[in-house]
Amino acid sequence: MSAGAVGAPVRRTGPPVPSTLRSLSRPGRRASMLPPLDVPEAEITPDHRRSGSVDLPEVAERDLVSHFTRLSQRNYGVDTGFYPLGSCSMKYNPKVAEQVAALPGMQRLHPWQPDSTIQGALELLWRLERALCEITGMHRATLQPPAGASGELTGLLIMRAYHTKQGDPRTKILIPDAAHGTNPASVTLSGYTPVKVPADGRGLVDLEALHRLTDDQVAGLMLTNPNTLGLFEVDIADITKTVHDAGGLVYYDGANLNAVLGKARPGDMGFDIVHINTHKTFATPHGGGGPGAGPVAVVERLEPFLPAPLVKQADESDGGRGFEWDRDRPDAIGRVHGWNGNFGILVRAYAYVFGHGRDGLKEVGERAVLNANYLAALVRDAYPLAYPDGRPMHEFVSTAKPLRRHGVRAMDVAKRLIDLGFHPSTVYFPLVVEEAMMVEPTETESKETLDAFAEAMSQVAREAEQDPDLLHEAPVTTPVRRLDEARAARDLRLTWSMGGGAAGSKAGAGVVAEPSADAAGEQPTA
Amino acid sequence: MSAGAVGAPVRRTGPPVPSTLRSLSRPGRRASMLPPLDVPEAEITPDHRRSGSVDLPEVAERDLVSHFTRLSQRNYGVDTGFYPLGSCSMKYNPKVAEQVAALPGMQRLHPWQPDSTIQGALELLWRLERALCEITGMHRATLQPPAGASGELTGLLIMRAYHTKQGDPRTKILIPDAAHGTNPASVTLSGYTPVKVPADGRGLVDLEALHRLTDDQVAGLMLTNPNTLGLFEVDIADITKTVHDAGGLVYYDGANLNAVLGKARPGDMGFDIVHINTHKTFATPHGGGGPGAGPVAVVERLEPFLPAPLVKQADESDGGRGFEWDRDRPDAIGRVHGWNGNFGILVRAYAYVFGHGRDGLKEVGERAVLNANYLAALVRDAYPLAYPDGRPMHEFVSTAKPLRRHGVRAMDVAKRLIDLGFHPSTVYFPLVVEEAMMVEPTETESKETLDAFAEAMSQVAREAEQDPDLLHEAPVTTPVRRLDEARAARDLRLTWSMGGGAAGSKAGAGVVAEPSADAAGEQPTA
Amino acid sequence: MQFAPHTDDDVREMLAVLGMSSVAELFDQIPEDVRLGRDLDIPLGLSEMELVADLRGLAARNRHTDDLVCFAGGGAYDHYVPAVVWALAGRSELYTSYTPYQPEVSQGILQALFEYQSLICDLTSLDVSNASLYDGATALVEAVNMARHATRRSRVLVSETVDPRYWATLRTYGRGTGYQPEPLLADVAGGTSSNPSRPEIGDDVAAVVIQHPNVFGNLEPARELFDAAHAAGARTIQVFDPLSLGVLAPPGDLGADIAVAEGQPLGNHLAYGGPYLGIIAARMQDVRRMPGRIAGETVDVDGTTGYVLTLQAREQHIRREKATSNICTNQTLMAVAATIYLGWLGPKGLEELGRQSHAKAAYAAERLSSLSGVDLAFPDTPFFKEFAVRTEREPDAVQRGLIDAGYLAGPVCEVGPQGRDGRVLLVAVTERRTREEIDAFVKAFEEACS
Amino acid sequence: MQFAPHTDDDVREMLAVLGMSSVAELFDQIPEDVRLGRDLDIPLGLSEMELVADLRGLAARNRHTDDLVCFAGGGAYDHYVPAVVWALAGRSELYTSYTPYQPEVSQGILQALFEYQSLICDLTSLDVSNASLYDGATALVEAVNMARHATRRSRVLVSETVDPRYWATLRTYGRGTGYQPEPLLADVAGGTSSNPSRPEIGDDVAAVVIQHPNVFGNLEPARELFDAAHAAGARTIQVFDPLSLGVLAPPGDLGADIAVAEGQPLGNHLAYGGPYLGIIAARMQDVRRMPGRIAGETVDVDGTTGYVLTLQAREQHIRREKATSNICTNQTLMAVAATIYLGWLGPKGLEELGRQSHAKAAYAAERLSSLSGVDLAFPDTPFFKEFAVRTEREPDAVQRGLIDAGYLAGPVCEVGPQGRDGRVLLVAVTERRTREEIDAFVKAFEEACS
Ligand SMILES: Cc1ncc(COP(=O)(O)O)c(C=O)c1O
Ligand SMILES: Cc1ncc(COP(=O)(O)O)c(C=O)c1O
Repeated sequence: MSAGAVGAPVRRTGPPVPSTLRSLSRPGRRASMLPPLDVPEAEITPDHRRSGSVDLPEVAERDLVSHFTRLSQRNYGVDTGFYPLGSCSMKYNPKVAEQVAALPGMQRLHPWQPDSTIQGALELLWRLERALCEITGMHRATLQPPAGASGELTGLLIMRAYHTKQGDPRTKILIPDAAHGTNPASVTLSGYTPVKVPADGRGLVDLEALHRLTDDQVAGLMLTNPNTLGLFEVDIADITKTVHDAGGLVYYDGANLNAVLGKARPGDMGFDIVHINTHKTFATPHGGGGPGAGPVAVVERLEPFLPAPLVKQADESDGGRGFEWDRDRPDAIGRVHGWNGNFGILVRAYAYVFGHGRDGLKEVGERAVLNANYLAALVRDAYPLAYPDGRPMHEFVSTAKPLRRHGVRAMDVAKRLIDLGFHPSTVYFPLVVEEAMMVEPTETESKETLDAFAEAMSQVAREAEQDPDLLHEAPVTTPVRRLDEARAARDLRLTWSMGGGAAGSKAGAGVVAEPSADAAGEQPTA
Repeated sequence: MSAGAVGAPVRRTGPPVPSTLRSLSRPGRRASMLPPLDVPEAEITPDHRRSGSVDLPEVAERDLVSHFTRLSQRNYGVDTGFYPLGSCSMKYNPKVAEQVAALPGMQRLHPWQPDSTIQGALELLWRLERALCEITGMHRATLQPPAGASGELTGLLIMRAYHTKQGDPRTKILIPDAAHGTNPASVTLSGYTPVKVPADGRGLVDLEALHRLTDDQVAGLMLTNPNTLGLFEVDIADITKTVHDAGGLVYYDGANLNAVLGKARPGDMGFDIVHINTHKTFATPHGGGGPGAGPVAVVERLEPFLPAPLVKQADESDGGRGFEWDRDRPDAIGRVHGWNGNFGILVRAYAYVFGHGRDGLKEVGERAVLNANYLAALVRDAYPLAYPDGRPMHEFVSTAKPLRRHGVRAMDVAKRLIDLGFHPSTVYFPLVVEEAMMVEPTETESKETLDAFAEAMSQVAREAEQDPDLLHEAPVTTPVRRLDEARAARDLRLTWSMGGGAAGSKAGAGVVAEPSADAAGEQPTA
Repeated sequence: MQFAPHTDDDVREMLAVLGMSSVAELFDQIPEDVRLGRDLDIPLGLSEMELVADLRGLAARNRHTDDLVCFAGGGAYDHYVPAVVWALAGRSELYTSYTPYQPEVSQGILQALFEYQSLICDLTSLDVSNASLYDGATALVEAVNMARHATRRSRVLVSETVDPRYWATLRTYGRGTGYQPEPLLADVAGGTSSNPSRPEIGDDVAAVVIQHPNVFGNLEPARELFDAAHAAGARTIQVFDPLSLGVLAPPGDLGADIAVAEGQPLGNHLAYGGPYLGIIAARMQDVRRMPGRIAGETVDVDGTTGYVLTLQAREQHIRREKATSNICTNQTLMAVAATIYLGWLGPKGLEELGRQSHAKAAYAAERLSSLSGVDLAFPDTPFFKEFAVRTEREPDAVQRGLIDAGYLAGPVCEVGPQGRDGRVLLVAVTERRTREEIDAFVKAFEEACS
Repeated sequence: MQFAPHTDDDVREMLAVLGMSSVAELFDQIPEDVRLGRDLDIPLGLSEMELVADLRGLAARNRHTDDLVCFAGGGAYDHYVPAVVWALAGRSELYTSYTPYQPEVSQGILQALFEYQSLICDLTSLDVSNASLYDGATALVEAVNMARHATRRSRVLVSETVDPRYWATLRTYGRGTGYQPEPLLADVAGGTSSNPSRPEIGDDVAAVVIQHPNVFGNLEPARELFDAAHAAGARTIQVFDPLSLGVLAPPGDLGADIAVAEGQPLGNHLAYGGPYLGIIAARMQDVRRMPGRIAGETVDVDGTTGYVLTLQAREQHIRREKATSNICTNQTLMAVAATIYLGWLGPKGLEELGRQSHAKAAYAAERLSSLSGVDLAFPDTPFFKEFAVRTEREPDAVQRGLIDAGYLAGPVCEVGPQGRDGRVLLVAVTERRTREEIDAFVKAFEEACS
């Protein structure tokens, strides 16, 4: 099978400048219609009343439909093809999960409904919590955090609450230098100071450095395992013990949980707090950038600090047999979300977890690791592994450094892959690897797809040598070619009122901004 | 707005030869999973048992999803853009109709459910029948026919039953020479002989010829009004009277009903039998070629012959207050469908009819006619109207004959329009017009879209003169270019076992067929 | 609701181009006496939210098969429809397109139809299929027309154990094309007599039609019947169940020249009887007599593989009164759904589904027949996933009792010409039914019988 | 269920390339002592049909807003979601994609986000927005962080009439960033005192936060409060209701520097509280302090207009511990839905929806307040679509009684600090409710109160 046969249908299409809702707008046109008002009109007091109407676009339903249908065709999703974005677990999103989440008995619950009217929903959350605890080896979990980063901050605030309760609030959080950007950002928001732990020659936590850095001001360590280089931290027991011995807690960033599903559990490794990205491990769709869900599970001693409320099974002694929200949690850190998290996403995660079951989940992990190792074996000649001695787990980090001598960068490889019909891997992440290409095939891809992608990668490496401009010019087949990111950040057009939506009726000059660090090139794409 | 801004996203995409399910197949792969069998195994007697397993493709769910997602992107639908296929009323298909048809209480009814369990469905059908009768000016209607052609045959069999009952079965059916192909085909299947009625210089039924052809062997006349040239048969009262006077019946082919919605009714014009294409007039989606629905409404004297069963309101005297199927119809022509028609489509038609109401439906007709007339005014210079003196109703027939002197055919214009981002109009229908281009914009298109299309038509006319090869070569932007239809009909590859699906594992030589009349070119596209 | 996007300005500007001052002028040509001088007598239009409320109200007055546990059959079956089928068939580029007359922008539908035809031929062991017909019954009508044309003979013999709906449909259309189906007698075992003599299959017989599994779910001596028919020079036509073919010998192997089926079980919702699809498959000898659209593979001017509608010279839009059929709009979208469904099922799924449906039906039959006042109507005849029971109590009353208990069974079916041999209740069991449901159904059945 | 497509042969061949003989070898590196030596204690996997049955069973044990007539509010509202919204937002190229890091193949999402930002700015009369935040409450947290950075001040004054969920969320996150929100006192009329003095808005105040309409649905003296805050050099933050803006003056006009909202009402399903979206909009002065993704327009190398993520130097993946926020995954799909919804609504629809919701709420309030034992909690304060009632009977009991009668109202809300001023029941009325429903609700309310 040729690489092209896996190819992506996002291609240059008709109009170079697509319409916007603004440019489609015509005064007096409309899509919505309400029933006639069947009660007396009521006045808004003049001081609160809006003067004049809102300047929203006026379009017909038919316009909306073709506009968004066309926009969708200018987008590449997992359903379109291979999407090996490292650190993101872009696996197939089961259609059945969409179907069950759309059941009126799931989709049309008001968040203020009394517990007695949502017994099915509470039982679902309760079962999901139990399963997540079993999968991670933890005691209890909150399903409130709406994403991984939110989970991180939740976990860090739990750490803070714990240490504060111990009368020893501490100041620092250790994080590997290869950590995802959300880790240090969350640390700052939790009021701690991040301290970088370097990797050693194996690409693993430098134990010596860890020992050195771990002191009584260390509130905890955040770690991904397998780590963000796709490598398993083999000294994990040692690592967690080191931190524990110093009175710290250890946080598991669950972005890479897919690799160890049913094989190893953060709890058994000594982690105290775990977040899970349902949109990675449990295949809830990424939605173009969200929503996700980031449940946080903890060991028993941290349970009191979990955000309130949690679902509990009502006391049999009270005669209760159902489920209810337990709001009475005096040590809880509070709310981390205005509601109870992304319920609709949790329904999808439930479908994934219980659909796969213990047998299916284990196979997920196995196949994910098999795929990554197989693909790594095929591409590592042209794109050496950043840590060639390590065995990758569910993803691997290669480097495009050898192509640099042809003037070719990792981003050029990525763009050329687009022309060959693939979504590229993550590039420039982790930051610690030069010209990083972080590839995560996931378990839902077939050997043929991996073979085709590897062939495309090899082809691009050959082209880099023979015709580097082919890569510099790429992509040429897409609706737009390489975009001027520096200009976007300089000449700000963030709305059509700022002169954006060139086809719009309000076109004008953009807002010129102060100089910015933005520029095309070395920005991580995960 | 430039023509391109309405442009179509169906473009050349990655792989020149798309995968087929067959080429994606790998032994042992599968998508489906059933629960374990929870009852004892049972043997199929050996003489009935299949030997060996069926040679179906073996693919994973993920393969299915990307395969069909990509196939869909190789297809142009109404949601993609303007689709002015004459005679087909390719209007916007409301999303709400899809939603209500998918309600479990509509979508999951078993056709053998007793009447008492489907009162809502029966009431819906009853209300729809009443509304269709009001719209057409008829007495009662059957909702059984699944499409227009099926409605035609139903109507003709009603004619036959009527005449037979009268003791005068008759032999002939009159149809205009510009009629749609299904008309004569249905006539043959009803056991009658079609007799062509020519059009006069106005593009209307030649009254003199009609009088001449109408004799006591004429069972009836079939007519579309507006006719297939998009013109209103102004002598309609005369026409129907002529046939009635000779003891014949008059059939209304409802393909063009959109033009007269709420303005004029076939019943008031003297028609006895009417079919309605819900997939045209009432915007039920065309589904890539189907399904549709073709309800048939009749005047009172023909009611006894309508297929059984019909919905009736249960006798109050019986204490019944609901609805039931009336199966006791001794003169009924019988069943024309194995079930009760395309119920799911009828639900959508109901949503359209009652959503629009009397006010909305009238506006539909008005806007459809306005759009067609406006567009005709813009393009008639370059593409003269076939009958320049007639005022088009909801569609018009132009001719590309003037371009013939540049060696350009109507089909070339159509293909070039594809490159400019539009679905072409119907071409080569009606057969009586040379180089026919039959354009039906429908009411759901905006003035801007019509302007853009007209501009594209003009551009193509200019190109025909200046660079005819641009038209001969077109389309060049699509996933495939002009296809060899003669070869398809000669070297038959109708399945992958016949050597089709070139990317398949079973590729081989096609089956060479006897010479055939098929060839690219002058085939009607409606 | 109104989807016409015209603003008042638009209307004015467009009329100006036409030199008109009102929309009414556009309709001037309609003679006064045929113009509707009043508003239509239907309610005013609704907003979307009102419309949805109306339809929810209607839907709420239907009981449906997520609510009633479904043991009903008679040609439509509660097989599982996987989520993937309509997630894909519901892609709007597919469902809002029309017949792929312009193949360059219709490769999606065309290739899907090519794959559908291929899968149907794989299933049936026959050579050619088409882009779908309306439903099973009208597919049989088309098959009979093909046979009558091919043989240039007139008579059509149809087994008594063919579904009465098919009989009724044949009778209707036969009146147009000039035949009336004649019965091939069923014997007491609930199948067609394997030694047909009355009426003999003479050399005026165009087609012999059997349904296998038949209307009662029973397996027919198809091979013997088809042999006898072939010996007389007739075309053989089988009405089949596509989901039986994982375990039952396919029509092609049994000797059918033409096979037709109700395609609903292939991923289509029950939807109160439609939209379903009529499946047809035949041997190469009859390819030019096939009704409807056929997709075929070819190449474009650059040699790239692509798909077109082919052999169009059979069809009404070209051949008009000489066409093989009058069909135009068909059930393409349902064929696309069937394609996805069969892709989902795969060969192993098909086999397993057949095995499970059969085993569950056998289990249900055994349990039901152990009830007092309940007997299998044809205890000695093998069946596939559906069987007939005779009850001491009126079968309609039993069916009603079951509904009250939350179960749907049926239809009630007559046995023998004009119901000479009484009435039976059909029970169908698909892979969806669990043992627990079957056991509960049996219990409800017992109560409904007493 | 299993979506990994590997056949046994695939696994064998792939292992062979790796020089391995079993999949287990891949996991050899995991030390024995942290390996899970047993199966997970969760049930075996299910087939899709079993899973659907399980979820249907769970769903059946929930009552939902197609069943209970919804007069509940408190931040989530039963506005009508037109069919077109999810038919389009549900296009799989959109919902199965991730953050548009590769803009050339992500123009769909990027342009949709650009349009979303534009619409939010049109709505709020502010300058910039972003690609969404998690929900309304966390959007407020981000707004407060922006204000604290911008002013380099610390204190945060929050009106007591801001939703307690927002208060709770601020408290949680404030513990991390080093502030605790302090109350701006509400007066007896159910609004923030328009003359805030205690605690004074001093020059250490970073932000003044009000909700308008407030937690009780009441309209606040926003202009006065914002003027006072600005006079003290603080940033002004408004929590707003996007569907109020067809009739109420927008945050930008009222003097808000930053406006945040729960975006659920814009075409998103109630879904028991999520996924919703956090809306944020601000003035150009704070553009570089904005959290999260921002789409911007630019051109490609050929000069073609296109969209990218811009100002990324604010974000965690570049700026890491110095980022304006830690947000990465957001609620993009909900923002796409909101875009489609606002496109559907248009300016006239927005206005009409506001007018209708208000009129219906006013009608319901009038009817309810005429009942004995029922009073408006704040009879003299204007409200938008939601209002608070005091009942002689315990409000929870009233709520329960209403549920038994088929109506959902609520939440029950405390008035004053620590509920000093008792508890009230909130009633929200959207454009969906008919007069008939309101009248029936009032009747049920009367019964529930007695
Ligand atoms: C390693 C790692 N940690 C944390 C995150 C943040 O998770 P989320 O995007 O769900 O907030 C990501 C997401 O890409 C990640 O890859
Ligand atoms: C004028 C006319 N008559 C009849 C038909 C046949 O209708 P259907 O395709 O629904 O069978 C058509 C369809 O294109 C038509 O245009």
